[in-house]
Amino acid sequence: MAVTVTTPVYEGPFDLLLDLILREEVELYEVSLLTIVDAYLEELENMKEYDLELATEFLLIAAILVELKARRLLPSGNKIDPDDEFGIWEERDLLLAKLVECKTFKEAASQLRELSQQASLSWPRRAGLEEAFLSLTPDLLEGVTKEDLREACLRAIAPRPSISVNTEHIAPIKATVVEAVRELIEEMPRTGSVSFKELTKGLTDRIEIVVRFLAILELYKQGVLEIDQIDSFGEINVSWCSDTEIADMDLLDIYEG
Amino acid sequence: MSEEKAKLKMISDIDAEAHIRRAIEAILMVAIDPVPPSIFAQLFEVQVDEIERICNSMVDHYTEAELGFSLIRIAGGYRFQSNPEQAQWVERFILEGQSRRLTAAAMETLAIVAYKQPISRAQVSAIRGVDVEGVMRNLQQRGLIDEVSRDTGPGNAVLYGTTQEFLERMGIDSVAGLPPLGEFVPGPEVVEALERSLRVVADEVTIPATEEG
Amino acid sequence: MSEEKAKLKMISDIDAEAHIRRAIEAILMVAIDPVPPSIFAQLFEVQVDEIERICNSMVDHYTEAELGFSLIRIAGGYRFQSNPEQAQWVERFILEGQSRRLTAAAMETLAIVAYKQPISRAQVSAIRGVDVEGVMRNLQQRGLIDEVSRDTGPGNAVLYGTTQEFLERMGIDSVAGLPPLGEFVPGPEVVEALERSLRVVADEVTIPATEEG
Repeated sequence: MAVTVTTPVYEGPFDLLLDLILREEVELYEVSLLTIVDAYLEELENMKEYDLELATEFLLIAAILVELKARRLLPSGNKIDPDDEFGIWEERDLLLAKLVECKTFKEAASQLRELSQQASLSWPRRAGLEEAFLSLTPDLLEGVTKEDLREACLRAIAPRPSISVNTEHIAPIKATVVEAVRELIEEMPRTGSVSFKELTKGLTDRIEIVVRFLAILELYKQGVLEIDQIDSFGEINVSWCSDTEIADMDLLDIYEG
Repeated sequence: MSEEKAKLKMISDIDAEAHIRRAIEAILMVAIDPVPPSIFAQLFEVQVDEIERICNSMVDHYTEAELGFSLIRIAGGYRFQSNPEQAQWVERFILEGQSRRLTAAAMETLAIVAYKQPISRAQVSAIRGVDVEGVMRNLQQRGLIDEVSRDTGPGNAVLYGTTQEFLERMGIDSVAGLPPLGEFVPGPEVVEALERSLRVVADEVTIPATEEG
Repeated sequence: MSEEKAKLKMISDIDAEAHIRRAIEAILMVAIDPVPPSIFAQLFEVQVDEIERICNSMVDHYTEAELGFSLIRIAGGYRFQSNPEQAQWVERFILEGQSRRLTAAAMETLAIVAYKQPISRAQVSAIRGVDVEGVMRNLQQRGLIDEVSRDTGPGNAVLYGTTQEFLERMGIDSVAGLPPLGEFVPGPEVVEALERSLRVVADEVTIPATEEG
C-alpha cells in the first residue's frame, strides 16, 4: 500500500494505521479521518494510473476505521436501558466475531497467494496431440447448435462488472435528504409535535436515521420546525410551526446542485 | 522349480509395470489436462491404487533424476510440468505471461469459497462484509470458481465451489491439500486487541470534538 | 597447475552444460511447437552449433532411457513426443479417456473466433480475460479454427478464423449464416453492478435501493 498519511498522532503507511489502532498504539479518537482521506485523495491525484486495488483496499480500511470510530462515539453510560445495553453488547460480539473471521480469511488469502505464486513457477505441458493422432479426436461439436455458439459469444463479451470499486461496505444510502425533507413536510403538519424516536421508528439503517436528522436540521434552519432537547442524550422533540407556509420547490432547490 | 516360476512371474510383473510406465509417459505427453489415475486404471485394466503406486514411484523417479521438468500429482491427476528452478528461462521463452494477478479482494473471496464450499454468494458477502457479486463473477470468468449445486433451503441459492483450474493454479491435488483454516485464526492477543477496540465505554461519555464533526 | 586449471574449467563447463540441458528440458516440456536451436542459442547466449551438440546428446540420452516418450528433431526444431511404440495406448486414451464435449472455456473461445474473425490470440485473451493459448491450440488441432492471415500492424500477430470443417459442422455456408449477436442487452445484474461502479464518482446521493441492503 503506497498511501502514506500524516496526522498529528501518526505518520506512515495507511494500512499499518489500522493495525496500530487495533493494538491500541494509536488512539482512534485522535486520528482525523479527514486528514486520512485528504492524504489519500492527494495520492490518487499524483498517481499516473488509477490503481483500483489501492482504492479498494483504502475504502475497506477506511470503512473499518469509520465503523470503529462511530462505535466509540456511541453515547453510552448509566442511563442505558438494560435491553439496549444487551443489544449493544450483542452487536459488539457479532462485530468481534466478524473481525476475527475477516482476519482469518485475510491470512488464508495471503497463504493462497503464496501457493499460487509457487505454482506459477511451473508451466504445464499443453502441447497436445501429435499430428498422427489428430484424425482420432472425438467429435467435440456433437450437439452444439448455432444458437449455443451465439450464447457463448454473448457470455464472453458481456461487460465485466468486476472492474468497479465496490462501496457496499459503506452502508448503501437508500434515502436522500431531499426525500426526507419532502416526507417531513407532508407528515409534520398533521402530526404537530413528535419525538425524534417516533419519527425514525421503523428505520433500521443508521444512515436513514442520519438523513432524517439532517432533514430536520434543514427545516429547523428554514424556521418551519422547532427542536428541543431537555437532557443531553435525552429525547429530542420536533414540532411543526403551523403558521409557516412554505413552497416545496423553494426548499428542495437548496439540495440540488 | 516353483522358485523359478515365482522368479519368472516377478520378472513378468516388472515387465508389465515397465510397460504401464511407458504407456503412462506417452499419454501424459499428449494430455492437455492432468490425467486422473482412474483413466489409466480403466485403460490398462488395473486397480486404481496399483496405478497410484506406479505413478507415485514415477514421480519420485523424475524428482531424483533432476531434470528440467517433473511429473507431479495435481488437481486429482498427473501431469508433466517445468521445474520451478527453470522459471526464469521458461518465462523468457513463453512471452505471453501467466494469467494476471488477482487483487487482494478477489484473493480473499477466493479463500472464503475455497474453505467454505459449497457456499452461496450471500454467505460470502456476509463474511466479507461487502457485496461480492462483481468479484465472484470475475473469479467465475477466470474459471477459478463455479456453480456446484443449489441450496436445498428456501430460495434455492446457487452454491459455489472451486474448480480444477483453481487446484492447478494453487498447485495442489485437492482442496484437502489446503493448509487448515485453523492455522489462520488470529491468536488470543489479537482477538483481545480487537475486543478492546470495540469495548463500549461505560463510564466516560467523552465525545471529543473532531474535525469532521 | 595448468592441468588443474584445465580440469576446473572443464568442470565448470560441464556444470554450465548441465544448466543449459535442464533449461532446454523445461522449455521443450512446455513448448507447443518444435523449438529451433537458434532460439536456445539466443536465450543462453551460446553458439547454435554448441546448442545442437547439446541437444543431439540429449536426443541420444532420451532414446537410451527407453521411456514412453522421446526427444526428436523435427520441422527444424526439437520437441518431446510420445513414442511410436506407445501409439496404441495414446489412441485408446484419445478415444476413451478424453472428454467428448467442448468445455465452457473452449466453447466461448470458439464463439469469439467465429464471430470476431479474423482475430489474434491476444485479442481473444483480452475478451475472455484469461490466457487462451492451450484452448486455441486444442481448437486448432481439432480443425475448428486455423490461422487465416497476419495482422498488418506492428508485431504481425497471427490472425485466426474458423475453418471449412467448422462451417460444415454447423450446417452453414459461411459465417454470415451464424445467428446475429444483436445488440447486446446486459442482464439486470450487470446493469446493477455497472451502476454501482459509477456510484463512486457520482455526487448525488440518489441511489436506488439494492437487494443486498
